[in-house]
Amino acid sequence: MEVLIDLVEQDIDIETLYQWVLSPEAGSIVAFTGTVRNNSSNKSVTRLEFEAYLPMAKKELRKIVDKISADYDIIRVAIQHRIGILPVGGVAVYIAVATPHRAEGFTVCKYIIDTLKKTVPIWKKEVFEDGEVWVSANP
Amino acid sequence: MEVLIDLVEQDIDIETLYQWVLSPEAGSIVAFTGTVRNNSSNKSVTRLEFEAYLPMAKKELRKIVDKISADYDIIRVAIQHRIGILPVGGVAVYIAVATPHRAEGFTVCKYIIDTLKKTVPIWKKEVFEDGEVWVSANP
Amino acid sequence: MEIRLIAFGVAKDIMAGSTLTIQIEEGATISTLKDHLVEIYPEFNKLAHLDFAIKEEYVSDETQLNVLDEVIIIPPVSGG
Amino acid sequence: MEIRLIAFGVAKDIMAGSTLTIQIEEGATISTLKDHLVEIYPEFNKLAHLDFAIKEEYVSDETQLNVLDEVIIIPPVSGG
Repeated sequence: MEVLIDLVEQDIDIETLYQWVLSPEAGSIVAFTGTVRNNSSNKSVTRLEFEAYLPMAKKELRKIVDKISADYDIIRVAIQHRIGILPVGGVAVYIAVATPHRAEGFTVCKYIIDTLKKTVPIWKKEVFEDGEVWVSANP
Repeated sequence: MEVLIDLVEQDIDIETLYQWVLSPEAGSIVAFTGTVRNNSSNKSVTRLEFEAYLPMAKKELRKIVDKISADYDIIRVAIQHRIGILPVGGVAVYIAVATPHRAEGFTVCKYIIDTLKKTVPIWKKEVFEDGEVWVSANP
Repeated sequence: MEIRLIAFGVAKDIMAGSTLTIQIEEGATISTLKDHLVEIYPEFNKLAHLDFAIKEEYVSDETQLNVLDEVIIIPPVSGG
Repeated sequence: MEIRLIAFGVAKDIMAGSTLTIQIEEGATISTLKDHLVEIYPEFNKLAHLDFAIKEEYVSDETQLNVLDEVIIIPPVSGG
Protein backbone atom coordinates (compact mmCIF):
# COMPACT_ATOMS: atom_id res chain seq x y z
CA MET A 1 0.00 0.00 0.00
CA GLU A 2 1.23 3.47 -0.89
CA VAL A 3 -0.16 6.40 1.04
CA LEU A 4 -0.10 10.13 0.39
CA ILE A 5 -1.40 12.37 3.18
CA ASP A 6 -1.19 16.14 3.28
CA LEU A 7 -2.77 19.32 4.58
CA VAL A 8 -2.28 22.20 2.19
CA GLU A 9 -2.73 25.94 2.17
CA GLN A 10 -3.14 26.18 -1.60
CA ASP A 11 -5.92 24.71 -3.76
CA ILE A 12 -6.09 20.92 -3.83
CA ASP A 13 -4.93 19.58 -7.20
CA ILE A 14 -7.46 16.79 -7.70
CA GLU A 15 -6.18 15.80 -11.13
CA THR A 16 -2.63 15.18 -9.85
CA LEU A 17 -3.84 13.19 -6.83
CA TYR A 18 -6.16 11.12 -9.00
CA GLN A 19 -3.31 10.30 -11.39
CA TRP A 20 -1.12 9.40 -8.43
CA VAL A 21 -3.45 6.66 -7.15
CA LEU A 22 -3.75 4.94 -10.52
CA SER A 23 -2.13 1.53 -10.67
CA PRO A 24 -2.30 -1.36 -13.15
CA GLU A 25 -3.33 -3.68 -10.29
CA ALA A 26 -6.32 -1.49 -9.40
CA GLY A 27 -9.69 -2.12 -10.98
CA SER A 28 -11.47 0.56 -8.99
CA ILE A 29 -10.86 4.12 -7.91
CA VAL A 30 -13.42 5.59 -5.53
CA ALA A 31 -12.93 9.28 -4.87
CA PHE A 32 -14.67 11.65 -2.51
CA THR A 33 -14.56 15.43 -2.88
CA GLY A 34 -15.91 17.60 -0.09
CA THR A 35 -16.77 21.07 -1.37
CA VAL A 36 -18.01 24.24 0.26
CA ARG A 37 -21.78 24.51 -0.16
CA ASN A 38 -23.45 27.88 -0.67
CA ASN A 39 -25.70 27.32 2.32
CA SER A 40 -25.71 25.73 5.76
CA SER A 41 -28.65 25.56 8.18
CA ASN A 42 -30.54 27.65 5.59
CA LYS A 43 -28.08 30.52 5.88
CA SER A 44 -26.04 31.80 2.97
CA VAL A 45 -22.35 30.91 3.39
CA THR A 46 -19.77 33.51 2.35
CA ARG A 47 -16.66 31.42 2.93
CA LEU A 48 -15.10 28.75 5.14
CA GLU A 49 -11.99 28.88 7.27
CA PHE A 50 -10.16 25.71 8.22
CA GLU A 51 -7.49 25.40 10.85
CA ALA A 52 -5.66 22.27 11.90
CA TYR A 53 -3.23 21.02 14.50
CA LEU A 54 -0.96 19.97 11.66
CA PRO A 55 1.41 17.28 12.97
CA MET A 56 -1.33 15.50 14.88
CA ALA A 57 -3.81 15.80 12.00
CA LYS A 58 -1.37 13.99 9.71
CA LYS A 59 -0.76 11.31 12.35
CA GLU A 60 -4.49 10.76 12.87
CA LEU A 61 -5.08 10.50 9.13
CA ARG A 62 -2.35 7.89 8.91
CA LYS A 63 -3.96 5.98 11.78
CA ILE A 64 -7.26 5.89 9.90
CA VAL A 65 -5.56 4.46 6.82
CA ASP A 66 -3.56 1.91 8.82
CA LYS A 67 -6.65 0.76 10.69
CA ILE A 68 -8.80 0.19 7.59
CA SER A 69 -5.93 -1.32 5.58
CA ALA A 70 -5.75 -4.15 8.11
CA ASP A 71 -9.16 -5.33 6.88
CA TYR A 72 -9.17 -4.33 3.21
CA ASP A 73 -6.79 -4.70 0.32
CA ILE A 74 -5.76 -1.15 -0.60
CA ILE A 75 -3.30 -0.43 -3.40
CA ARG A 76 -3.00 3.34 -3.06
CA VAL A 77 -4.74 6.04 -1.10
CA ALA A 78 -4.36 9.80 -1.31
CA ILE A 79 -5.86 12.20 1.22
CA GLN A 80 -5.47 15.93 0.98
CA HIS A 81 -7.22 18.45 3.21
CA ARG A 82 -7.28 22.18 2.62
CA ILE A 83 -6.57 24.64 5.42
CA GLY A 84 -7.04 28.39 5.43
CA ILE A 85 -9.77 30.38 3.71
CA LEU A 86 -12.03 28.75 1.11
CA PRO A 87 -14.71 30.34 -1.08
CA VAL A 88 -18.04 28.66 -1.92
CA GLY A 89 -17.37 25.82 -4.36
CA GLY A 90 -13.82 25.36 -3.07
CA VAL A 91 -12.51 21.86 -2.40
CA ALA A 92 -12.10 21.23 1.33
CA VAL A 93 -10.97 17.63 1.12
CA TYR A 94 -10.18 15.03 -1.53
CA ILE A 95 -9.80 11.31 -0.85
CA ALA A 96 -8.99 8.82 -3.62
CA VAL A 97 -8.74 5.08 -3.01
CA ALA A 98 -7.42 2.53 -5.50
CA THR A 99 -8.33 -1.08 -4.79
CA PRO A 100 -8.46 -4.27 -6.85
CA HIS A 101 -12.26 -4.37 -6.59
CA ARG A 102 -14.95 -1.75 -6.13
CA ALA A 103 -16.87 -2.93 -3.07
CA GLU A 104 -13.84 -2.42 -0.83
CA GLY A 105 -13.13 0.93 -2.52
CA PHE A 106 -16.50 2.36 -1.48
CA THR A 107 -16.17 0.97 2.04
CA VAL A 108 -12.64 2.30 2.53
CA CYS A 109 -13.28 5.76 1.07
CA LYS A 110 -16.46 6.22 3.14
CA TYR A 111 -14.68 4.98 6.29
CA ILE A 112 -11.85 7.46 5.80
CA ILE A 113 -14.07 10.53 5.41
CA ASP A 114 -16.48 9.45 8.17
CA THR A 115 -13.61 8.86 10.60
CA LEU A 116 -11.74 12.00 9.53
CA LYS A 117 -14.77 14.01 10.60
CA LYS A 118 -14.69 12.41 14.05
CA THR A 119 -11.02 12.17 15.00
CA VAL A 120 -8.76 14.43 12.94
CA PRO A 121 -7.94 17.76 14.63
CA ILE A 122 -9.22 20.09 11.93
CA TRP A 123 -11.75 22.81 12.64
CA LYS A 124 -14.10 24.55 10.24
CA LYS A 125 -15.55 27.99 10.73
CA GLU A 126 -18.51 28.97 8.58
CA VAL A 127 -18.64 32.65 7.77
CA PHE A 128 -22.04 34.11 6.92
CA GLU A 129 -22.94 37.64 5.91
CA ASP A 130 -24.02 38.39 9.45
CA GLY A 131 -21.64 36.36 11.58
CA GLU A 132 -19.57 33.21 11.90
CA VAL A 133 -19.65 29.90 13.73
CA TRP A 134 -17.25 27.08 14.49
CA VAL A 135 -18.97 24.01 13.06
CA SER A 136 -19.89 21.11 15.41
CA ALA A 137 -18.80 23.09 18.46
CA ASN A 138 -22.24 23.01 20.02
CA PRO A 139 -24.58 20.02 20.35
CA MET B 1 -31.42 16.78 -11.11
CA GLU B 2 -29.27 17.03 -14.21
CA VAL B 3 -28.13 13.81 -15.86
CA LEU B 4 -25.44 13.09 -18.42
CA ILE B 5 -25.34 9.54 -19.81
CA ASP B 6 -23.19 8.35 -22.67
CA LEU B 7 -21.40 5.38 -24.20
CA VAL B 8 -18.29 6.45 -26.05
CA GLU B 9 -15.80 4.96 -28.45
CA GLN B 10 -13.01 7.35 -27.51
CA ASP B 11 -11.25 7.70 -24.13
CA ILE B 12 -13.44 8.89 -21.27
CA ASP B 13 -12.57 12.47 -20.31
CA ILE B 14 -12.82 12.21 -16.53
CA GLU B 15 -11.76 15.79 -15.87
CA THR B 16 -14.53 17.25 -18.05
CA LEU B 17 -17.19 14.99 -16.50
CA TYR B 18 -16.00 15.83 -13.00
CA GLN B 19 -16.20 19.55 -13.75
CA TRP B 20 -19.66 19.06 -15.20
CA VAL B 21 -21.14 17.61 -12.00
CA LEU B 22 -19.85 20.44 -9.79
CA SER B 23 -22.56 22.67 -8.39
CA PRO B 24 -22.62 25.31 -5.63
CA GLU B 25 -25.44 23.39 -3.91
CA ALA B 26 -23.38 20.20 -3.73
CA GLY B 27 -21.23 19.47 -0.71
CA SER B 28 -20.12 16.07 -1.91
CA ILE B 29 -18.92 14.49 -5.12
CA VAL B 30 -18.46 10.73 -5.04
CA ALA B 31 -16.86 9.33 -8.17
CA PHE B 32 -16.19 5.78 -9.26
CA THR B 33 -13.69 4.87 -11.97
CA GLY B 34 -13.59 1.32 -13.27
CA THR B 35 -10.26 0.56 -14.90
CA VAL B 36 -8.82 -2.42 -16.74
CA ARG B 37 -6.73 -4.50 -14.36
CA ASN B 38 -3.62 -6.28 -15.57
CA ASN B 39 -4.90 -9.62 -14.32
CA SER B 40 -8.12 -11.56 -13.94
CA SER B 41 -8.51 -15.04 -12.45
CA ASN B 42 -4.71 -15.02 -12.12
CA LYS B 43 -4.22 -14.68 -15.86
CA SER B 44 -2.42 -11.77 -17.46
CA VAL B 45 -4.88 -9.54 -19.35
CA THR B 46 -3.73 -8.08 -22.67
CA ARG B 47 -6.76 -5.90 -23.36
CA LEU B 48 -10.54 -5.66 -22.97
CA GLU B 49 -13.23 -5.34 -25.60
CA PHE B 50 -16.60 -3.86 -24.76
CA GLU B 51 -19.69 -4.03 -26.88
CA ALA B 52 -23.11 -2.63 -26.08
CA TYR B 53 -26.64 -2.61 -27.37
CA LEU B 54 -26.44 1.15 -27.47
CA PRO B 55 -29.99 2.55 -27.41
CA MET B 56 -31.12 0.08 -24.75
CA ALA B 57 -27.96 0.58 -22.69
CA LYS B 58 -28.65 4.31 -22.47
CA LYS B 59 -32.29 3.68 -21.55
CA GLU B 60 -31.32 1.21 -18.82
CA LEU B 61 -28.76 3.64 -17.40
CA ARG B 62 -31.42 6.33 -17.28
CA LYS B 63 -33.78 3.90 -15.49
CA ILE B 64 -31.13 3.28 -12.83
CA VAL B 65 -30.74 7.01 -12.23
CA ASP B 66 -34.49 7.64 -12.17
CA LYS B 67 -35.04 4.80 -9.72
CA ILE B 68 -32.43 5.90 -7.20
CA SER B 69 -33.30 9.60 -7.54
CA ALA B 70 -36.78 8.82 -6.21
CA ASP B 71 -35.19 8.02 -2.84
CA TYR B 72 -32.16 10.32 -2.71
CA ASP B 73 -31.54 13.99 -3.35
CA ILE B 74 -29.20 14.09 -6.35
CA ILE B 75 -28.01 17.36 -7.87
CA ARG B 76 -26.05 16.06 -10.84
CA VAL B 77 -24.94 12.68 -12.07
CA ALA B 78 -22.65 11.83 -14.99
CA ILE B 79 -22.19 8.29 -16.29
CA GLN B 80 -19.92 7.46 -19.18
CA HIS B 81 -19.07 3.95 -20.34
CA ARG B 82 -16.38 3.13 -22.86
CA ILE B 83 -17.02 0.70 -25.71
CA GLY B 84 -14.51 -0.83 -28.11
CA ILE B 85 -10.97 -1.92 -27.35
CA LEU B 86 -9.27 -0.88 -24.09
CA PRO B 87 -5.68 -1.46 -22.97
CA VAL B 88 -4.67 -2.33 -19.39
CA GLY B 89 -5.11 0.77 -17.24
CA GLY B 90 -7.81 2.16 -19.54
CA VAL B 91 -10.97 3.63 -18.03
CA ALA B 92 -13.99 1.40 -18.71
CA VAL B 93 -16.55 3.45 -16.81
CA TYR B 94 -16.75 6.69 -14.86
CA ILE B 95 -19.63 7.68 -12.59
CA ALA B 96 -19.71 10.99 -10.71
CA VAL B 97 -22.50 11.93 -8.33
CA ALA B 98 -22.99 15.39 -6.79
CA THR B 99 -25.28 15.52 -3.76
CA PRO B 100 -25.83 17.99 -0.93
CA HIS B 101 -24.38 15.51 1.60
CA ARG B 102 -21.89 12.68 1.37
CA ALA B 103 -23.79 9.68 2.77
CA GLU B 104 -26.29 9.74 -0.09
CA GLY B 105 -23.44 10.29 -2.58
CA PHE B 106 -21.75 7.01 -1.62
CA THR B 107 -25.07 5.13 -1.64
CA VAL B 108 -26.13 6.50 -5.03
CA CYS B 109 -22.76 6.01 -6.74
CA LYS B 110 -22.46 2.44 -5.47
CA TYR B 111 -26.06 1.66 -6.45
CA ILE B 112 -25.46 2.90 -10.00
CA ILE B 113 -22.34 0.82 -10.64
CA ASP B 114 -23.76 -2.28 -8.91
CA THR B 115 -26.98 -2.09 -10.93
CA LEU B 116 -25.17 -1.21 -14.17
CA LYS B 117 -23.30 -4.49 -13.85
CA LYS B 118 -26.59 -6.41 -13.56
CA THR B 119 -28.97 -4.77 -16.01
CA VAL B 120 -27.24 -2.67 -18.65
CA PRO B 121 -26.65 -4.50 -21.95
CA ILE B 122 -22.89 -4.10 -22.17
CA TRP B 123 -20.56 -7.06 -22.61
CA LYS B 124 -16.89 -7.32 -21.77
CA LYS B 125 -14.46 -9.70 -23.41
CA GLU B 126 -11.13 -10.29 -21.66
CA VAL B 127 -8.30 -11.00 -24.02
CA PHE B 128 -5.34 -12.96 -22.63
CA GLU B 129 -2.14 -13.93 -24.36
CA ASP B 130 -3.51 -17.42 -24.98
CA GLY B 131 -7.19 -16.79 -25.57
CA GLU B 132 -10.23 -14.74 -24.75
CA VAL B 133 -13.42 -14.99 -22.72
CA TRP B 134 -16.74 -13.15 -22.46
CA VAL B 135 -16.90 -12.16 -18.81
CA SER B 136 -19.80 -13.44 -16.65
CA ALA B 137 -21.06 -15.63 -19.48
CA ASN B 138 -20.60 -18.82 -17.51
CA PRO B 139 -21.64 -19.46 -13.90
CA MET C 1 -44.03 -16.67 -38.62
CA GLU C 2 -40.56 -15.20 -39.05
CA ILE C 3 -38.70 -13.61 -36.15
CA ARG C 4 -35.46 -11.72 -36.51
CA LEU C 5 -32.88 -12.29 -33.80
CA ILE C 6 -29.95 -10.03 -32.95
CA ALA C 7 -27.20 -11.40 -30.74
CA PHE C 8 -24.55 -9.72 -28.57
CA GLY C 9 -21.55 -10.89 -26.60
CA VAL C 10 -21.09 -14.61 -26.19
CA ALA C 11 -24.45 -15.22 -27.95
CA LYS C 12 -22.90 -13.92 -31.14
CA ASP C 13 -20.08 -16.43 -30.80
CA ILE C 14 -22.47 -19.30 -30.04
CA MET C 15 -24.58 -18.49 -33.11
CA ALA C 16 -21.47 -17.73 -35.16
CA GLY C 17 -23.10 -14.48 -36.23
CA SER C 18 -24.97 -11.50 -34.89
CA THR C 19 -28.28 -11.93 -36.72
CA LEU C 20 -30.53 -14.88 -37.45
CA THR C 21 -34.03 -15.17 -38.84
CA ILE C 22 -35.97 -18.17 -37.56
CA GLN C 23 -39.38 -19.69 -38.20
CA ILE C 24 -41.59 -20.04 -35.16
CA GLU C 25 -45.27 -20.91 -34.67
CA GLU C 26 -47.82 -18.11 -34.41
CA GLY C 27 -48.47 -17.06 -30.81
CA ALA C 28 -45.13 -18.39 -29.59
CA THR C 29 -43.65 -16.82 -26.44
CA ILE C 30 -40.11 -15.88 -25.46
CA SER C 31 -40.04 -19.17 -23.57
CA THR C 32 -40.75 -21.11 -26.79
CA LEU C 33 -38.08 -19.11 -28.57
CA LYS C 34 -35.58 -19.92 -25.86
CA ASP C 35 -36.34 -23.65 -26.22
CA HIS C 36 -35.81 -23.41 -29.98
CA LEU C 37 -32.50 -21.62 -29.52
CA VAL C 38 -31.20 -24.15 -27.02
CA GLU C 39 -32.19 -26.95 -29.40
CA ILE C 40 -30.28 -25.38 -32.29
CA TYR C 41 -27.35 -24.18 -30.14
CA PRO C 42 -26.94 -26.37 -27.01
CA GLU C 43 -24.14 -24.03 -25.89
CA PHE C 44 -26.81 -21.60 -24.66
CA ASN C 45 -27.55 -24.09 -21.88
CA LYS C 46 -24.12 -23.38 -20.41
CA LEU C 47 -24.87 -19.71 -19.77
CA ALA C 48 -25.74 -18.55 -16.25
CA HIS C 49 -28.96 -17.15 -17.73
CA LEU C 50 -30.31 -15.82 -20.99
CA ASP C 51 -32.51 -12.73 -21.35
CA PHE C 52 -34.32 -11.11 -24.24
CA ALA C 53 -35.38 -7.63 -25.23
CA ILE C 54 -37.91 -6.26 -27.70
CA LYS C 55 -38.09 -2.57 -28.62
CA GLU C 56 -35.19 -1.81 -26.25
CA GLU C 57 -36.94 -3.22 -23.18
CA TYR C 58 -36.39 -6.48 -21.33
CA VAL C 59 -39.24 -8.95 -21.90
CA SER C 60 -40.36 -11.86 -19.72
CA ASP C 61 -40.64 -15.54 -20.65
CA GLU C 62 -44.41 -15.13 -21.08
CA THR C 63 -44.18 -12.31 -23.60
CA GLN C 64 -45.88 -13.27 -26.87
CA LEU C 65 -43.94 -12.78 -30.06
CA ASN C 66 -45.40 -10.94 -33.01
CA VAL C 67 -44.44 -11.18 -36.62
CA LEU C 68 -41.80 -8.56 -37.51
CA ASP C 69 -40.55 -8.51 -33.93
CA GLU C 70 -36.82 -7.98 -33.66
CA VAL C 71 -35.69 -9.92 -30.61
CA ILE C 72 -32.41 -9.05 -28.94
CA ILE C 73 -30.59 -11.94 -27.29
CA ILE C 74 -29.00 -10.73 -24.07
CA PRO C 75 -26.48 -13.09 -22.49
CA PRO C 76 -25.23 -12.22 -18.96
CA VAL C 77 -24.13 -8.59 -19.07
CA SER C 78 -20.67 -7.57 -17.86
CA GLY C 79 -20.28 -3.82 -18.17
CA GLY C 80 -18.30 -1.66 -15.76
CA MET D 1 3.37 23.00 38.53
CA GLU D 2 3.01 24.95 35.31
CA ILE D 3 1.22 23.51 32.31
CA ARG D 4 1.19 25.15 28.92
CA LEU D 5 -2.10 24.99 27.02
CA ILE D 6 -2.58 25.43 23.29
CA ALA D 7 -6.08 25.99 21.98
CA PHE D 8 -7.67 25.51 18.53
CA GLY D 9 -11.00 26.36 16.96
CA VAL D 10 -13.73 27.57 19.26
CA ALA D 11 -11.48 26.95 22.30
CA LYS D 12 -9.25 29.76 21.06
CA ASP D 13 -12.26 32.09 20.96
CA ILE D 14 -13.43 31.01 24.42
CA MET D 15 -9.98 31.62 25.91
CA ALA D 16 -9.53 34.76 23.80
CA GLY D 17 -6.11 33.46 22.80
CA SER D 18 -4.38 30.37 21.54
CA THR D 19 -1.98 29.78 24.43
CA LEU D 20 -2.29 29.89 28.20
CA THR D 21 0.00 28.83 31.01
CA ILE D 22 -1.81 27.70 34.15
CA GLN D 23 -0.81 26.57 37.60
CA ILE D 24 -2.04 23.13 38.57
CA GLU D 25 -1.29 20.81 41.51
CA GLU D 26 1.38 18.10 41.11
CA GLY D 27 -0.07 14.79 39.93
CA ALA D 28 -3.16 16.42 38.47
CA THR D 29 -4.94 14.59 35.65
CA ILE D 30 -6.59 15.75 32.43
CA SER D 31 -9.86 15.52 34.33
CA THR D 32 -8.60 18.04 36.92
CA LEU D 33 -7.38 20.30 34.15
CA LYS D 34 -10.78 20.17 32.48
CA ASP D 35 -12.47 21.19 35.75
CA HIS D 36 -10.06 24.12 36.06
CA LEU D 37 -10.75 25.24 32.53
CA VAL D 38 -14.52 25.08 32.94
CA GLU D 39 -14.19 27.09 36.13
CA ILE D 40 -12.20 29.83 34.42
CA TYR D 41 -14.17 29.68 31.14
CA PRO D 42 -17.73 28.43 31.77
CA GLU D 43 -18.33 28.58 28.00
CA PHE D 44 -16.46 25.25 27.70
CA ASN D 45 -19.49 23.63 29.33
CA LYS D 46 -21.55 24.44 26.26
CA LEU D 47 -19.41 22.31 23.95
CA ALA D 48 -20.65 18.89 22.88
CA HIS D 49 -17.40 17.50 24.32
CA LEU D 50 -13.84 18.54 24.97
CA ASP D 51 -10.74 16.45 24.26
CA PHE D 52 -7.06 16.86 24.93
CA ALA D 53 -3.81 15.75 23.34
CA ILE D 54 -0.24 15.53 24.57
CA LYS D 55 2.66 14.86 22.23
CA GLU D 56 0.30 14.70 19.24
CA GLU D 57 -1.82 11.90 20.72
CA TYR D 58 -5.25 11.97 22.30
CA VAL D 59 -5.12 11.44 26.06
CA SER D 60 -7.82 10.15 28.41
CA ASP D 61 -9.34 11.86 31.45
CA GLU D 62 -7.15 9.71 33.71
CA THR D 63 -3.85 10.73 32.10
CA GLN D 64 -1.52 12.34 34.64
CA LEU D 65 0.02 15.65 33.75
CA ASN D 66 3.73 16.25 34.03
CA VAL D 67 5.57 19.50 34.40
CA LEU D 68 6.56 20.91 31.00
CA ASP D 69 3.67 19.11 29.32
CA GLU D 70 2.17 21.03 26.47
CA VAL D 71 -1.52 20.19 26.44
CA ILE D 72 -3.55 20.73 23.27
CA ILE D 73 -7.20 21.62 23.80
CA ILE D 74 -9.29 19.89 21.16
CA PRO D 75 -12.87 21.09 20.85
CA PRO D 76 -15.22 19.04 18.60
CA VAL D 77 -13.45 18.60 15.27
CA SER D 78 -15.15 19.51 12.01
CA GLY D 79 -12.83 18.75 9.13
CA GLY D 80 -13.95 17.51 5.73
